[in-house]
Amino acid sequence: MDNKNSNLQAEIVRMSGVNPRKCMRCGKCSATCPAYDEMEYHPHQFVYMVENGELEPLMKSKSIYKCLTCFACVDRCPRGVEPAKLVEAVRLAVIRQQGKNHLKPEDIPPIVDEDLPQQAIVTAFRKYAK
Amino acid sequence: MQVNEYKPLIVAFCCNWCSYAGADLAGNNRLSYPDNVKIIRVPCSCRVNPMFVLRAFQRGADGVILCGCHPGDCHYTSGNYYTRRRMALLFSMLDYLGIERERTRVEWCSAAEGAKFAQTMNEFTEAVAALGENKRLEDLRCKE
Amino acid sequence: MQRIGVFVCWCGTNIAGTVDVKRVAEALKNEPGVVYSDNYQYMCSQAGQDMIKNAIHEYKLTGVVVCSCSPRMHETTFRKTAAAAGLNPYMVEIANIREQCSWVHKDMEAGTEKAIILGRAAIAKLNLNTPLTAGETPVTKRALVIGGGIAGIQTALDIADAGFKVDIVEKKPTIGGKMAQLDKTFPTLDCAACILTPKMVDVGQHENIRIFSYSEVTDVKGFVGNFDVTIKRKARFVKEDVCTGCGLCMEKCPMKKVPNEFNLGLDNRTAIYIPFAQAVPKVATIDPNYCIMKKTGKCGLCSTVCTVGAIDYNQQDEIIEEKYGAIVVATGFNPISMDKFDEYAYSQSKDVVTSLEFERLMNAAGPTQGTLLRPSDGKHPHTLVFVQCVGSRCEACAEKGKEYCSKICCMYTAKHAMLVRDKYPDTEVYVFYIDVRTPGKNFDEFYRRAVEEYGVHYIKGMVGKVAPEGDKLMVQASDLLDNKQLHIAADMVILAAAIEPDESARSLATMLTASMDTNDFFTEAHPKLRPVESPTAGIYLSGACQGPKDIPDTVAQAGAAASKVIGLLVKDKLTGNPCVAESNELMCNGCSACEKVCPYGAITYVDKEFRMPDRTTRVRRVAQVNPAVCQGCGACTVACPSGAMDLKGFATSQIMAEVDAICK
Amino acid sequence: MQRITREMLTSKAISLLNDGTVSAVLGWREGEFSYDLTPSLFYTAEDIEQNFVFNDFCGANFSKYLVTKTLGIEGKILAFLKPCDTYSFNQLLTEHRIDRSKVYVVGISCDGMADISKIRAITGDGISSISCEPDGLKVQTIYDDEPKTVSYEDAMAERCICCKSKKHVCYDELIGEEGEENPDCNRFGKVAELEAMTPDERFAFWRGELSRCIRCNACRDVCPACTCEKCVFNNPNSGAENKAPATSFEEQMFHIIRAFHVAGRCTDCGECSRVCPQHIPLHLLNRKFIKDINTFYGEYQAGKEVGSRAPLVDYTTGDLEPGQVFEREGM
Repeated sequence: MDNKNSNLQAEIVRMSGVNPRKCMRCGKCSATCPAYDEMEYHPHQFVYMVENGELEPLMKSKSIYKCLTCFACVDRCPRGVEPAKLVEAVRLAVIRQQGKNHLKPEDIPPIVDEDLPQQAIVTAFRKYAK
Repeated sequence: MQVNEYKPLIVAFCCNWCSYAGADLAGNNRLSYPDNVKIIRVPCSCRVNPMFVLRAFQRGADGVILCGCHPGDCHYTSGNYYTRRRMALLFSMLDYLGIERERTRVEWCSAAEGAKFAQTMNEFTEAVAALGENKRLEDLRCKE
Repeated sequence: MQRIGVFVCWCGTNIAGTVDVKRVAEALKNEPGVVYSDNYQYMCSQAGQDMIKNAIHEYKLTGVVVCSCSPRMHETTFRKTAAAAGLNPYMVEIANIREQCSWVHKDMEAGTEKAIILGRAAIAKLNLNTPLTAGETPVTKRALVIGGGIAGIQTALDIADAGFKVDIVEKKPTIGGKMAQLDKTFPTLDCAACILTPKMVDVGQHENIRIFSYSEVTDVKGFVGNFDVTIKRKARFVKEDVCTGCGLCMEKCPMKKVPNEFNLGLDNRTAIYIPFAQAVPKVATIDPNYCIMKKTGKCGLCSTVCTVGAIDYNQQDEIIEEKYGAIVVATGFNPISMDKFDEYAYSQSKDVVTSLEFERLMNAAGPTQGTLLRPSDGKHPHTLVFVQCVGSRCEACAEKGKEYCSKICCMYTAKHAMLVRDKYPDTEVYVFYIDVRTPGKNFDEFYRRAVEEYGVHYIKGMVGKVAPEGDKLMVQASDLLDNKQLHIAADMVILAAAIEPDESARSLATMLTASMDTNDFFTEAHPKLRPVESPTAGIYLSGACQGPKDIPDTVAQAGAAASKVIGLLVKDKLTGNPCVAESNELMCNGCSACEKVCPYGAITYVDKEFRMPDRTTRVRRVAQVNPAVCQGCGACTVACPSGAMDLKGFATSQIMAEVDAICK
Repeated sequence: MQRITREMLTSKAISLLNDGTVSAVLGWREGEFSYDLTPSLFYTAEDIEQNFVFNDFCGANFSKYLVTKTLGIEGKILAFLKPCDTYSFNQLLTEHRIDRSKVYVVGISCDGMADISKIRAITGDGISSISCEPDGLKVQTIYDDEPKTVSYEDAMAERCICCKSKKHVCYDELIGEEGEENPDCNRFGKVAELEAMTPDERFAFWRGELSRCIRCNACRDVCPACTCEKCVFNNPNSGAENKAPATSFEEQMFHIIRAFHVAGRCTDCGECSRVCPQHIPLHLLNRKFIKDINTFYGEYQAGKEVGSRAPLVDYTTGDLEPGQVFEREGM
């Protein structure tokens, strides 16, 4: 793993607050994922790839935009790994590499439904802001 | 007597079940460490009253080290957990009073870790020697 | 003032090579209290020991310091030597000048200096030694086993066979425990009832065993060899010594809609019941929550039909007090509740069952007489999905599952899958696993047979979701090795629920002052070397109360616990360690700090009357140490704010004296 | 100025005394000076009417007195406890030092007590009398004709400025309003300041402070955590006995040992610093332990609940190692 990649890996781990080493490879995240068939890389692979620093293919893959942020994987993971947060962090990393954020924070409140979960909103913006 | 290089006086409290046995093992394997380390045997590291540590400093010890079983391995199941809290607080307090923190140490050392015991004593002695004599806690009247 | 003799050992050249032993002996001559000092080649040899004995007589020594090898080596030797010469063995101190001096230092000058200092410290300590005698306590030759499952049964039988009286306390109406509910046992597939029930009969008929079924331990006092235990025998409203277990009452009882706990609620029983045919004691019990007579006062049918007049609606709880020398905890386990795992639709479909329920569904004595039928509609299932690790190996998310591996699930799931395929070849059986763990004799072979001979589909992955759809259960799962998400229309889903200690264990541990880990499993005195003993003396552990265990392990541990108990009960008296804590009542504040840190529950508080200087009396709460229970760690001595607590043999003043001698 | 008035307390005391609820009242009596109040037992209504005092100098923590005062008396003692006193009271209950059934606790709200040395710093020496007026303390000195006015704010004791809690954690009856805990009191500010110094600076600071110690033992004698039947400093077998040390060194030992003895049990009532005739900030030692305990083992307030397990007689398997103490602080 080159140095740049390991920095990025550390950054993703930091942003997500997830420790991918806690994964025990049970696959319950992938078993529970409603968008599984849409994805090239599946939730359990996500965790594994981040842990191994295989970030390039992950960031290039459309899979990261297929995650619905339904948090089923977060809810059901027996080890508390929280794959959805990793997905979110990878998406964020892509956006940061592009060096842009399309919306200003103050523009957001008028256009969102109040009942939407906060994280879903933020995620949606990241997802569709590519 | 000839003038030797400065040798700090180190008092080591070792629990009977792990660290004292570890020190014995260091002996069995002939792993040397400075002769200024003097070991006091206690049944468990939790027998070490903070007053013993203070007393040692008062009487001129330059460093005090406590050795016990690794957390979870205490012969008495929980003794070293209490030691850990007591010494964390005591050493933090001594540091707060301006006593060099390098003079105090807790090290967990099992009966199998003779090499670790010797190495710990070497390192600790070196660290204390670098500080020089304990002037801040020594009661000079005790030196007569 | 002590009269101390100092004996410096050469240990051949082991010590004498780096330490000038003669100079050490000479230097120590001038220490306070020393009246004699000498050196010899081998102090531990017969000649060396004789030298010590002679000196004790000749110089009227009150204490002996031996500068030699580690006390871990020869402290006992020299204590015996001293005792043989009429000296209290605890008036011997060892200065370790071999392992901790001559062997680790190269320089003769430095080694000798250090040896002198170590000798000086030992002398300083010995000056403050007092003769110590080990206390003796008698042993009550009767054991109590708490829990009547296979662990308790085996322990009780082994102890009873050795000729000691044993009482079993079981909270259910019958002994037998979880094993009585099982169908077949891995890896040999012999039927659980066939191997368990003969043992139950043995227990019931053994002259040395009493069974207190439908009973609970409510209080434990005392200590090793001398426990005073209070047992509550709950009223079963049937005279146990009169009932013949004929079962006529069960036939006639009009209240037939009581969930049958023996079959885990899969069918019903009557309000008066015998849990199962081979119950021991085979005595009926009235469930007061359902009995019409108990609830309304109108019925009395069972009393009418009972030919021996065993029914007694007015029976009261009975309190028994008994003395025991040893207590064995065998409280066992339970599967965890599936409430927190509703993704598996346990609450939504009757066809999602736990493995223990599945045992009953497969059992010839179970609700379906051993024919595998779906609980919902009684139809024969064709597709069965087994899910492993439900609630086991969960991260610290303790509110959901358990952090540990439940150990038995891999094997019983292989067993279930194999049995289903054996009996019903028209079925498809899927097992979803994270890892298959099969350490044990013939275990992996067993699991491989399930795959290779019986064609069970083992899939590496987990089930994420089960959704009832019509009469099917839609199982959504991952196949990690094939990197696919699977959708299986199943007829039944069987969950390998994690196991947890019985809920009674926590309160029992408090009563026994036995320690527990964070999962409420009892802690062993040493995880490797004393696996069947609790740190609290006289308390032994048998079976799954100490950690998840299968039947072979449980029986092995039960036997081990029994042998430890027998080892205790054969003694007439227990000799304690005299180096124990002692509380100075005059200085004790009664603050309970020592009680809180004592890992053995050796400290109790009593209210005691003291005469004050002004001739009034005052009642004060003071700590008392039970020397039979105290192991002498000294945690209490430091916790005590007033310094009332001290440790014999390692007294505060003694350690201070050592510090002073070293820092001189 | 206290919102609680003397009359509120005396009428309560007299009525409880008269109806037999209590057989004695623990209150304040005037001492040598008007600002020097002495805790004292009152047995009769007359005595209360004539001699009971309540003003801004009632800083004394009554809880310790109850340890001995409840012993030789029939019936209950009425004790007026300020919020901070109730913590000490609870702690003593936890340690079984007081029989709860012998005390009738009337919680009184507190607006912060005055510190005579702060007043003296403003007015100068020679204070002959002080009266508590609504607009401030009127201080009469023997050197001035007119009394000087010192505002309550300027006179307030340091420990009251960063009061940890105005809530009573134990009472049978309450006079005045119940307050709240104040987690933002910044009572560890000075400790953090010291921690940020170099070891040499800290040593110099403490040598300066502790060398003033005259070993009068007032700190120990007033401390509600120091109720041992026999103090280790008086016990020849404890290895720490010393009553009148000759060098400054032993003062240091004395204060370390004392602070460690009360660690985990000290409620931070601040009595040690209040009574110190040499104005040594002894509470900074205790607060260091409290701060460390809070950071190492989670928030713990001694005396908040009766029966709570003090941090030093408790542990978790994941506690931090003594060696990590300093890493953690980033030092």
